[in-house]
Amino acid sequence: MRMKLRSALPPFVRTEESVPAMLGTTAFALCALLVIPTVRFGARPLVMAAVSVLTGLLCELLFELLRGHVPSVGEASFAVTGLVTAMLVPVNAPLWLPCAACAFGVLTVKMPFGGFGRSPFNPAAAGIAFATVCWPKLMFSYLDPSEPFSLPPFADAAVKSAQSPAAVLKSGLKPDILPLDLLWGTAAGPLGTTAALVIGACALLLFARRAARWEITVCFLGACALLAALFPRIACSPMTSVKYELLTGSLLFCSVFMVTDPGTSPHTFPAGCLYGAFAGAALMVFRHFGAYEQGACFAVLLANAAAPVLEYAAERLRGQAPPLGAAKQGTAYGREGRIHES
Amino acid sequence: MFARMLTTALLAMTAESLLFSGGAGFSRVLRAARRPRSILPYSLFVTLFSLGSAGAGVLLKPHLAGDRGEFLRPAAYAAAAALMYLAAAWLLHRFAPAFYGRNEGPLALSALNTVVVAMPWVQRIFGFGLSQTVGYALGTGVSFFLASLVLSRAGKTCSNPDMPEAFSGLPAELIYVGILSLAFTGFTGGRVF
Amino acid sequence: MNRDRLHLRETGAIFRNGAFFRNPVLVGALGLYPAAAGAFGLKNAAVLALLFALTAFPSQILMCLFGMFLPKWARPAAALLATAACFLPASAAARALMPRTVAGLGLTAGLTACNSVLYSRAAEYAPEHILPAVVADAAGCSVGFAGAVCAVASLRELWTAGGLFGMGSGGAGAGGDLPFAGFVLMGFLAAAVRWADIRRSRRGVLPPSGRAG
Amino acid sequence: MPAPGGLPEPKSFAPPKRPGASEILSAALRAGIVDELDGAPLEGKLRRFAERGVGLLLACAFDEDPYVSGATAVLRGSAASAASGLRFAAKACGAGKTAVATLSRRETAGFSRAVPGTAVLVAGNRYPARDLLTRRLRGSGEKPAWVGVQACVALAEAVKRGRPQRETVVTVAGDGVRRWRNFRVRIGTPVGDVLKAAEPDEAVRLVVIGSSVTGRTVRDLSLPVTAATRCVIALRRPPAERSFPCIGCGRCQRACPAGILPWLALREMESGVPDPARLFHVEDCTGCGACGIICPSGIDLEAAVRRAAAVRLVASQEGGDADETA
Repeated sequence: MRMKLRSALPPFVRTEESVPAMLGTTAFALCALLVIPTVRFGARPLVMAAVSVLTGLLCELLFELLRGHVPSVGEASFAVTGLVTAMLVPVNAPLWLPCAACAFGVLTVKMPFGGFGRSPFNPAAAGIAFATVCWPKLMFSYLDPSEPFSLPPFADAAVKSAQSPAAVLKSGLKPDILPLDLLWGTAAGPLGTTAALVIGACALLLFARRAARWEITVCFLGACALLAALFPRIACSPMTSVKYELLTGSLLFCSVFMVTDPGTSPHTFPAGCLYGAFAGAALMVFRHFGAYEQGACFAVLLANAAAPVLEYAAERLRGQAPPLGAAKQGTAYGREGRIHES
Repeated sequence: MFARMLTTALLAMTAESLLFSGGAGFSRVLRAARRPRSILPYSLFVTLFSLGSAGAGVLLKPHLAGDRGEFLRPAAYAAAAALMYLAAAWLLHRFAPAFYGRNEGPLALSALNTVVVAMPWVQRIFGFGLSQTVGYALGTGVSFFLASLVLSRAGKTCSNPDMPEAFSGLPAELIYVGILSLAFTGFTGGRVF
Repeated sequence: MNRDRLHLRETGAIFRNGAFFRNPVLVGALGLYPAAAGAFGLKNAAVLALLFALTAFPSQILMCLFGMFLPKWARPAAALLATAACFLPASAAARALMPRTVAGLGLTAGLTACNSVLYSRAAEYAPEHILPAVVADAAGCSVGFAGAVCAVASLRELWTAGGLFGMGSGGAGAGGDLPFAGFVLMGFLAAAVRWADIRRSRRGVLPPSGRAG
Repeated sequence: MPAPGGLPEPKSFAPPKRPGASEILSAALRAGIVDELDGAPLEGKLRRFAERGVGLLLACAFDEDPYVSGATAVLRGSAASAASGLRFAAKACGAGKTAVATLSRRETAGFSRAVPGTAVLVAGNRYPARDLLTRRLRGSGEKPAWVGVQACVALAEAVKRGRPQRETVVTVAGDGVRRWRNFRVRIGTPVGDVLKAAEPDEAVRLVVIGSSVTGRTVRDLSLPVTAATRCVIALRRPPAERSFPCIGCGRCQRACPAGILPWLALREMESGVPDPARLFHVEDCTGCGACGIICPSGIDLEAAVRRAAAVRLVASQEGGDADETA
C-alpha cells in the first residue's frame, strides 16, 4: 500500500452546514423578494441587485489587497449586504446609489472590524443610513406605482414620483390605500420592502433553516405594534394604526433581514428578546421624532450599539454576571488568561 | 416642579446624546470607557459639576450679553469651572484624601468636560430655574453614564484578532463612534444640536 | 555646545512625536470635538489651528515656568485658567484675521479655551519638563493638531463642496459636514498613523509608541 | 479475520468455581480485559466504581460517533454473553441495577428477543449520546456508570470459561475504503492489515483510529490494534479547514451536553482579559467535541472551553486564597 499519510487534529467529521450555506439561505430569500419588482418594472431591479453585490465584492477584494492578504471571497457575506442594500433603495434611483451605500457599508463598517461576525454594526444598515443622510431626495422619491411603467434597465429615467404611505404617515395624514392592499407589494416604497406576504414567507424559511432567530423578530414586531397602538400617529383606531405602522416603510423587511443578522445581535434567548424589543421601540421613536421617513436603519444601528449592554443586562437579570464594579477582577485574572492562551 | 425637572432631564439627555454623538466632551467619554471601574464616579462628578456650571451659566448670562460677551464667554465659563474644581479638589484633598487619590483624574477631566457640554446647552436655554438646572445636571450625568457604558462594551469588539492591526483600538473606536453618531443623525437630520 | 546639540536632537524627537507618531488627536484621542464638529471646511480648520497654536505656546510656557510651584491637586485648575486667559488674545487675533469664519464657528472656536489637548499638556506635561522640551512639545502639538484638523476638513470639504477654501461648486453629496463623517475620517487617519508607527517599529528604529489610553 | 503469524497465543486459565465479586475481579485481571470506551483496564475501573458507589451500571452497546458500528454488531452477535458479562460486572462493583443502552428501538427489540428480562435503554443517535443519556439519568437521581459491551462479553468469557481477551471488533469505514464492515480482529494485529482487508484505495491521506470525533490520526500503519481501537477510518482528505469568525448562531450552545456557552467562552478568551464570572460552568466540559463538530465557522471551540476552564480554575484558587487571607 503506497499511501502518503498525513496527520490532522480531531474532529474528523463536520456538520454539512457552514457559514456560506447559512448566508446562501438568506441570499436566496432576498432573491425571492426580487420577483415581484422584476415582473412589474422589467430587468432594472435585477441589474440594481447585481451591481450592488458586485460593488460589495470589489470593495472586499480591494480591502484585502490593501491589507496585504491574498484576496479571497471569504464567506461571501457581501452578497447579503449588497442585496439588502439594493432592496432598500427606490427602484427608480440611479444605479450608483446602492453601490455607494454598499461600498460605505463594506469599507467602513465591515472590513475594518475584521469582516462578517466581527463588525459591531450591520453593514447594510450603515450604508443605507449613509445614503439617507447624503442623498435624502434620491432615497425618498418613489416611482408612482399607479400607472404601469417599464423602466430602462441601465439608464436613469425621469418618472412621475409619488409619496409612499410611510411619508404620508410621517406628515400626519391617513394614506389613501387600505392596509390590506399593502400586502401585495403594489404600494410605493423601497424596491424589495413592499410585498409583505413574500417577506413573511422568507421569514418562515429563515426561521426553519435557523438562519435567523424568531424571538428577535417577534419581540421587534411586538414592541412596534404595542407602541403603534398606544401612540398612533394619525387619528384612527389603534388597530388601524398598528396595521399601517407594521405594513408601511421598511419595518417588516428590517424585522426579518436586518435586526436578526446573527453577527450583530445578542446570542442568548433573553438578550435576543430584549434586543428585539429595544430595536422596535427605537424604530417607533424614530418614526415619531426622526427627521426622515424611513428610520429603520438608524434604529438598527442604535440597537446594534446597545446589543452588548443588553446582553450584559440579561445576564444581570439572571444573576450570572458580576456587577459593574467587579470588572477589575476580570483584568486581574486576565493575565492568567493570556498565559493560557499563548 | 418635579415633573418639570424630569422633563428637563429627558431633554438634557437627548440633547446630550446628540452632543456626544457630535463629539462634545468625547475625549472624556473615551477615557472613562477605557476603565470600566471609573464610569460611576466619573458620571457622579459630571453630574455635580454640570449642576455647578449650569448655575454659573445662569448667573453669568446677563453679564455676558452682546458681542463683548460673545468674546468673553468661553473664558468666563472655563474660569468658573476652574474655580469650582479648585473648591472641590481642595475639599476632597483635605477631608477625603483616599477618595481623592483614587479619583483624581476623573475629577479634573469631568470639570473640563462639563464646560464643553454645558456651554452649548446654556447658550440655548434661557431662564434656567432651579428645577431645570437640577434636571439638566441629572440628564448630563445619566447620558454620560450611558455613553461610557456603551463604549466600554464596544471596546472588546474594537480590538479582535481578525481585524487589521492598524485598526485595532482607537481607530476602530473612532469609526464606531462615527457610526453611532450617524445613527443619531437620524433624529436631527443634518443639523448638529 | 555638545549638550546643546543633544538638546536639539531630543527636541526634534519630541516635536516629531507630537506632530505625528503621538499625534494628540489621532493617537491620543484628545480634542476630538473641534475636529469632528468644527472642521468641515479648510477655512474653519485653519482658524482652529491658529487658535490652538496661539493658545498653546503662551499657556504651555506659563505652566512650565510657574506650574511646578503649585501643589499637584491645584494644577488642573491653574492649567484651565491659563488656557482660558491665553485664549482671549488668541481669539482676538483670529477675529481680526478672519472675522466671518470665527463667527461661523461660534461655539467650536470658543471651546478651544478648554481644549483637552491644551489642558492635559498644561496640567501634566508642562510643569514636569524643561522649557525647550515644552516649547518643542507645544510646537509639535500645534502642528499635529493643525495637520489632523486640516486633513479631516479638506476631505470633508472635497466631499460636500468639491473644492477647497469654499471655492468648490457642488460636491458628491451632503452630509460631509456632519460629525459622523469627521469621526469616520479620523478613524481612517488614525489607522494610517498607526500603520506608519507599526512600520517604523518593524524596521526596529523605535518601539511602537503604543496605543492611546 | 485471520490472525497474523507470530502473535503469541495467550494461555487460558481456570475459571472461578463460584463467581463472587473478588473472583470476577481477579478473572478480569488475569484475562487482561481492557474497556474499549476509555482504554482502561476493566478490573481497576470496576474497583473505582465500587469505591465511588454506582447505582446503575450501563453497558454501552451503541456507537455515538459517526462511521462506527462495532458495538452494535457485538450486541447483535453475542447478546447473551454481553448480558451475563454485565451482570458479572455489576456484581463486581456492587451496582444495584444494570441496563444495556442501545442505539435504537430496533436494536432494543432484537436484544430483548434474544435475552428477555434485561433492562434496556435507548440512547438515540444524536452525538454525544452517552453524555446526554448520563445527564438525563443524573437528572432523574441515578448514579450511572459505563462499561463497554465488548468488555462485558470478554468478562463473561473470562468468568465462565477462563478465556483471556484476545479479540476485539474493529469498524473499518471512511470514504477511502470500498467495503465498510466490522472485523473481529486479534489484539495486536497491525492496523495496516485490518485496513488492507477492507480494500482501501491509493488516495487515502488520513487514517484515524479510536473514534471519528475524538480519535487520533496514525501515520505508521504497523501500530498494533488494541482493545480500545474501536475503528479504523480511512479518509481521502482531511476535514475541510473552514475557519470564519464566530457569527453567533448559537448552535454550539444547543449541542453542548453540559450546558456550557462555548461561544461566550471563546469571546471571553479572545478578549484577552477573560472575566471568570462570565465563563458559566466551563469546568464540566466532557470533552465530547460536539461544539467543534456543529460550528458552521469551523472554530475549535473545545480548545477555547478548555482554556476557559483553566482560567476559571486559577480564578477560583486565587479567590480561595483571598478568602483565607481575608
